[in-house]
Amino acid sequence: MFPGILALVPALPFLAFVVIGLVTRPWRWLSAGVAIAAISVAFLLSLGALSFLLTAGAETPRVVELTWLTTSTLNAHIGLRLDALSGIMLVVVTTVALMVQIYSLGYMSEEPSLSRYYAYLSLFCASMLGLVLATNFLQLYVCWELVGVCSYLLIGFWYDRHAPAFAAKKAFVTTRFGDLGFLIGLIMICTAAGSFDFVEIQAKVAAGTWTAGWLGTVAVLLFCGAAGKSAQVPLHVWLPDAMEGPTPVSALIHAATMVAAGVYMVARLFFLFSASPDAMQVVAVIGGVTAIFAALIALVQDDIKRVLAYSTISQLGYMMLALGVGGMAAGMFHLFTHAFFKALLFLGAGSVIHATHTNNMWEMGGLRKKMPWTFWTFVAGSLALAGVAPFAGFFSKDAILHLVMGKNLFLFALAVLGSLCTAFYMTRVICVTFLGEARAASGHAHESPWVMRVPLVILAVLSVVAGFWHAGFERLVQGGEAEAEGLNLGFAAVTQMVPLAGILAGVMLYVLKSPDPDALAVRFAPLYTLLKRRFYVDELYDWIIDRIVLRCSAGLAWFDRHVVDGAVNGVAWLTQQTGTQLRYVQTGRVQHYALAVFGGAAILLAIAHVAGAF
Amino acid sequence: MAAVSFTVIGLVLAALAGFFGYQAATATPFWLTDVMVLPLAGGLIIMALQDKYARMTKWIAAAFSLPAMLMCIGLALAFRIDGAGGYQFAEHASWTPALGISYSLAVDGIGTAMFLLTGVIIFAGCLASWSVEHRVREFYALLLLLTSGVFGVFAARDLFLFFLFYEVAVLPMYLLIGIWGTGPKEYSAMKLTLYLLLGSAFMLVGFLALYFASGVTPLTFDMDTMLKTAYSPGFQKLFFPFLFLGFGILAGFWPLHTWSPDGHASAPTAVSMLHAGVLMKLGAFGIIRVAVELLPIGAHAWLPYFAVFTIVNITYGALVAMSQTDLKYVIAYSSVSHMGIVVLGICTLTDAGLNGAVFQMFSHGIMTGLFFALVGFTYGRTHTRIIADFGGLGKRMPVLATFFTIGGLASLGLPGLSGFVAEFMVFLGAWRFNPVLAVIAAAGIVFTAAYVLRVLQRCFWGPLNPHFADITDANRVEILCLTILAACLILFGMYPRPLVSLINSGVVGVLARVGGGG
Amino acid sequence: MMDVRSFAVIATVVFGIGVYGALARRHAIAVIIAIELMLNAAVLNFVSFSRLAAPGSAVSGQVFAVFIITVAAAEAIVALALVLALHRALKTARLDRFNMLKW
Amino acid sequence: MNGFMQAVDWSVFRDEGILLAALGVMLAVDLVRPRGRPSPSGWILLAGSVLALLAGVLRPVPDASLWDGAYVVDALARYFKALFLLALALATLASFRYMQAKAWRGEFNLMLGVSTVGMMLLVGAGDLVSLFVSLELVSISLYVAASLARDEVTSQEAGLKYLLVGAFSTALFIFGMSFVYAGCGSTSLAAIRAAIGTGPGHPLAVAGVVLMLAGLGFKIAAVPFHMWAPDVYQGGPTPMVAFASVASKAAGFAIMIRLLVGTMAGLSGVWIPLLCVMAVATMTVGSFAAIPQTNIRRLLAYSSIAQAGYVLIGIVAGTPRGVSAVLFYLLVYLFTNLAAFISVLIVSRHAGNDEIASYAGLAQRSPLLALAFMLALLSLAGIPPLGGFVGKLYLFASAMEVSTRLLWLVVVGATLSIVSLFYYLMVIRQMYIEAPREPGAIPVGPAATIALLCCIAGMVVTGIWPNGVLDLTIAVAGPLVGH
Repeated sequence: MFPGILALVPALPFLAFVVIGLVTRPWRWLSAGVAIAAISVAFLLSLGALSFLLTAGAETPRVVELTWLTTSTLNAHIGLRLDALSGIMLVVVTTVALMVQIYSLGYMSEEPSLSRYYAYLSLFCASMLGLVLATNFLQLYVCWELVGVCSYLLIGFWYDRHAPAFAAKKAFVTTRFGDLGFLIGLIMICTAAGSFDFVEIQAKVAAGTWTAGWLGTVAVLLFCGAAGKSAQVPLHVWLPDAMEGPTPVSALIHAATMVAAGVYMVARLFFLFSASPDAMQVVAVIGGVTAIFAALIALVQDDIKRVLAYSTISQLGYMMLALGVGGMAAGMFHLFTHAFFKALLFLGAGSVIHATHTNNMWEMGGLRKKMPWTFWTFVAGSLALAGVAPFAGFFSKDAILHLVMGKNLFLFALAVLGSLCTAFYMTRVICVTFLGEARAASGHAHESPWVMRVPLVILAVLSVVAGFWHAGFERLVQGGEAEAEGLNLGFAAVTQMVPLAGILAGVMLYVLKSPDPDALAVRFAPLYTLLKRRFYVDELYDWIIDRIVLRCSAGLAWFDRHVVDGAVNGVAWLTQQTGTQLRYVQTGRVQHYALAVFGGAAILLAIAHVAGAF
Repeated sequence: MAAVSFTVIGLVLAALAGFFGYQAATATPFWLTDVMVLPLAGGLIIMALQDKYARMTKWIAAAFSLPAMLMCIGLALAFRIDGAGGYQFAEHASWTPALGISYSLAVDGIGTAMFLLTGVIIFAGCLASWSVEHRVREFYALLLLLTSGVFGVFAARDLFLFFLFYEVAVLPMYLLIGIWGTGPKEYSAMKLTLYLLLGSAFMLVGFLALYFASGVTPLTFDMDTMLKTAYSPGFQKLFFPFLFLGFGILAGFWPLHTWSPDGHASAPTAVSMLHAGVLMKLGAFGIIRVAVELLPIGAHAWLPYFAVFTIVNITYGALVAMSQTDLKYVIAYSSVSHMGIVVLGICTLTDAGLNGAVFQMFSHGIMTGLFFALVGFTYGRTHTRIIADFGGLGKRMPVLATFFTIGGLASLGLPGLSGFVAEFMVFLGAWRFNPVLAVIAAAGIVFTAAYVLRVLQRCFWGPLNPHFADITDANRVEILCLTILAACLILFGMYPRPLVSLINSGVVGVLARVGGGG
Repeated sequence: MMDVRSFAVIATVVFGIGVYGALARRHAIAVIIAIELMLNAAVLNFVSFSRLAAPGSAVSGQVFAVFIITVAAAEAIVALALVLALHRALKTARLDRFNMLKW
Repeated sequence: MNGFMQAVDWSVFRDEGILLAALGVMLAVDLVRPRGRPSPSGWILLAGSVLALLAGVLRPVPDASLWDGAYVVDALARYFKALFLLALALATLASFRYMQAKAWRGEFNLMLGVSTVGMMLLVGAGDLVSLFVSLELVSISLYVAASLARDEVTSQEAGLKYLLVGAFSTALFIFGMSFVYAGCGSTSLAAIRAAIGTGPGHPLAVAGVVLMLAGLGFKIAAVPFHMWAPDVYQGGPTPMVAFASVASKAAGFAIMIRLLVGTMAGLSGVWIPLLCVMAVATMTVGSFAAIPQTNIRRLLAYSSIAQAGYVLIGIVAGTPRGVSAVLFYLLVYLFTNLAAFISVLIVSRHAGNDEIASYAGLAQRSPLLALAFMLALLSLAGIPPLGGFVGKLYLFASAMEVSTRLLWLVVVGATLSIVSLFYYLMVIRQMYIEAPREPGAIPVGPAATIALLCCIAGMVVTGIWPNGVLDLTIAVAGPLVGH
């Protein structure tokens, strides 16, 4: 039965997309129903697949394929590959997608284009699930781009406003820039291997067909794509702006699933990355830098979704870091837990935004009383994110820190610092948003409807308990023979101090106001501005685009019109001028004509004479 | 006059009926001639129509182009891919033996794909011209005449015939742009015509050289005979540029491309569609069919150098498109960029590259047809093509915006739409050929993404420009036109296998002749 | 042989004078006369070269000369008629005035 | 020379005789015609030319040679005679309405007829003497025809210019002939060919040939002997221009073939390079100088200059294929240029001037006229599927066949044909793109319609189904060359 039946998992949402687009578009609730029904079935199938894996074992991937295109030398397939990684991802994606789609019933209830919304969401799910199930590089890339375009469409869902329109474009172009590396890497390896297939290429890598240096180049190029998709420094700039999309979309795409595709890709191609220590080093460093870099920026953001966005970047950095130091299972486990609690946090934030109609935390405050469900689930998510035991994040992050400490102390330091920041900024969010006195926008806030609360609760529960599957997860991913690394209690006790310190600092600053955060901002003004302006990366890119790309473009446009086309018009002008001048040779005086005849004859004679004819 | 026109119409119809009847009676279908004759017959009937029946013109045009499209689809389905493919549906008749000219038609996989493209574009083009009101009869008659020429080029197996159809396909453009165009139409029409015919003049010189150097007696323009001829290396190296550049002009080869932005921008909708969608492909088709296939040594000697120019095409076209202010210019430059991918694919002389090039010919034809149709429809409502004047049109024209998005995404090579398949194969081929070029070419697609999305954002997204508060969305005819085109993009993007197999059956033949790398 | 060559030289000189006159004189009649001079140079040549010709062909040069004279007369008549007609219309016979058709 | 008094088989002059008889009838009828009655001279001329044409085509005069070869009838002569008669018939047919109101139509038709007779004799000339005399018969009658429009001074100016330049060139021509006579010792073409043989030839003869090129260049309006052409085309009566532009040019090429290819092939080392130079100069000047023209007749004059340059390519090739290409092209050119001039004839008469701007919106005012003119222009530009394309292709092919050294000539020709396309398109633009300046249809008239349809048919048939004409020209050209 497996994995053939899994074709339904991506196919059902895709069908939902088609049906909504062509049939149910005018009836928005029907469209929502179609989408949710499709993803529910996909969810159940995914659960089935996972349990199948748990019982039947996941050592060898199960693959079915179909020819997609074929020429004399090319042979590309689309197919389904069921193994531990894809099985887990299926569950993560379908779970979060289902939660988000249910949640959206409430959150988007006043949206007239609900059909379009659910159509896009369904298309996204289809592409994401296709990505997860990919059997080969080409399919991976195809779905990779498709999720990108869904992200583009959903960020720009409210396309009649400037900011989402701009953010959507930025997201697409930035990730596309990374994808360029992906594409080149993919062409390199597939041309060399003569195949797109993971299994075949893995065999060739294992057989030592290529040198580590060459593989490293390929891996780094492929990682460019992953870095773009997973918003790693320096391609992270699009993710905060992507928050212009509807919040459930942020939860699904920009927190739990699509942005994790980069991590998934590195994990999927771990056979390739791990063959090149240099590439692994690159992944680890980029991951570590991203983790601390984004966490620092998150410290000072005012927009609740942007805090979460930077937090997502930072957590994705942790995942990359884990992969980079060889902890594939740890990275994937963090992906797994992060998906739940980050989706939860976004949905919680959405609930808040839904109630207050603002994104700015400083206009909220005191929402704890008015929105208790939201508050408590949000706190659960925050604790999970901060890595406080025994929430899910604790297990996954602890595993990462443990691994990194064994490999690279500098990166470990970064990771610990990042962890501290994480706890601090989440505390800050909770204090400013939910505690204290109510500010402007909190006035008539009220708890969200049950369709929104139920997903919050479910995700909160998952955020609490998901960590306990730690050992089972590792066994599944590493394969049966690999020994699962147990929890090192001593180490955990020490690292547990870090988030607690962060929370404490947050409470001191934002509840007790000692020291006063505003005063600190003034005191460390340069640093504060640097963080506030997000290290000026966006400005740098704007400058590059404005000054270099657009000027180049304008210059070339000028060149094309005036030099290339100018040459063409010049030839035309010259032709006309020649004609005009030539015309005046014809003076109208008959003796000039006779002179021409005589002259012509004389020239002919001269030529013949010079040529020696007589 | 009424009697005359009815007589002419009757004669054309009778001839047509007789022709088809003859085929039915003798069970010898002339598929290619049939497809080619249909638009021509439609054009003749339209020309013979009296003024007072002018409103029937569109229906007649549709009535003749729809069967042409369906026959093209039938042709593609009936084409036997199994085995080496080769040339099929061959027709041969002696024509002017004194000059070695024969009426010789046949298509291989590449030609069939181009027939399919032409069939789709002409029908969509007829629908897209539904709003033409000025001198309707002449418009459709010329359009259909041109289409017959295009079909002829894609099927010709005789260089004389090839050239004849080529000119028939190019020349009506002058009037089509000059009469029904916009902006500096006379200038653009003149530039386009002279530039393209200059190309054809060089082609002609090359054709004559091929003719005499083949060394067979009696001399012949027959391409199959020339295929069997081994031209001397010196000869091939001398004449390959003539043919390549002659065709290259039509294919928008940098720096000989500047007719294209002006021409496409000035042309009426259907003409832009046909021109960018199909006629530019004639150039690329000619490069494959004549230049590369007949002069393989010349191709190997010259193409590495020409490949560098195609890289300029791709990146430069995209960059220039980025700072255009007129929507049609953006699309015209994007055509320049995309045709660069086609020619690059050909230059690689690899299996993947050539397949990609032909696939891109098809894909870009459909895509650019879609684009020009959209621009035409939008222009018909807004009466401006300046990007800065638009804004938020998606609010009032969601259907057009959706199709524009599909076209745009296909243009930037989004997987799932046909553009990706083509570009991907070309890049694969280019990598085998020269990795540096492949990387630069691939970088071009980032720019493409940038300008396509910029246009989408500026025109259809953002707050609605109040100036356009009460414009209407696409009507049924327009939706039909757009749907046909978009369906092709999606269909062959999602499942390219049938088309790729079709094309590959032709590419195998080309590579067997050229001896390119695998 | 010597005399033939000198006749040829004389003919060429006459021809040259005719060319000069045809190109340099402004009056139409003078130009017509100059052209007659050129034709006569050819006549002179034909007559003198007939001595060089093959025995059977000697007469053809002389016949040619007669024909040239005849044709030249016809040409001159037409030319004079045209000059007259133009003179009536434009009140001049200067060739450089006859330039309504140009460019 | 003893043949002069021999019994002469006058039947070899049958076709010329028919035309001459028609001219005689015309004169007689005009003499006895009561005042005020319209002159039937056009009809008579038409009848004469058509009769002669039919006789020549249906019952060709067999090969013959009179007076020691001073007059011959061979395939080449028959081909050109038919061509001249066809041109005369079409030009006469088309100009009925144009001529209706002209007082001088009797003399005019006579002159055209006489000139045609001259051309018919010219292509049969096998001796320098007969060649010269018939050539002058052609020329002088055309001088007169050019100046006959007594109501227009420009016509007389054109006639005088034509005459003076023509006489000047003739002087060079016969001066050259005298040297050839000196060098070869005979005026008979056969004897001259024998004298030249294959060797380098007598220096006097060589110089004579070069001078003769000037005379020939004048006849075909090759640069730099072309300068009379624009003025005469603009000033002369349109029917004369129409006729002369095709027939007189064809006559020039006929004697070129006869003299250069047929007689002086041994000196081809001398005249081929010179003709190459002339061909390039002619194509170039013709193509470029036409661009700024605003007068349609002047434009067509330059266009026909350029066309002469293309035809020269075939002569330069000097092969059977080259000659047959010339013959083919001249026939195509006949249909093409006549179609153009017939359109000009009708439009000019209606508009009262020859400005290109008067053609604005012609497509709406007279679709047939516009179509014929457009096809003619496209055929001139060498666009398939019209005869002009096949002709040009054939000319280029003949040059490339000779050697790749002529490749450059073909490239120049092909490129310049794009330049000429530019101004042809400018005219097409007026007719098809511009809106009409004044309303109302332009009537064509039945006779001119027939002539136009003949021309269109000629262009299209030679473009699509050139087999018959090609075979004919190959058969005609074959025996001329190579022995």
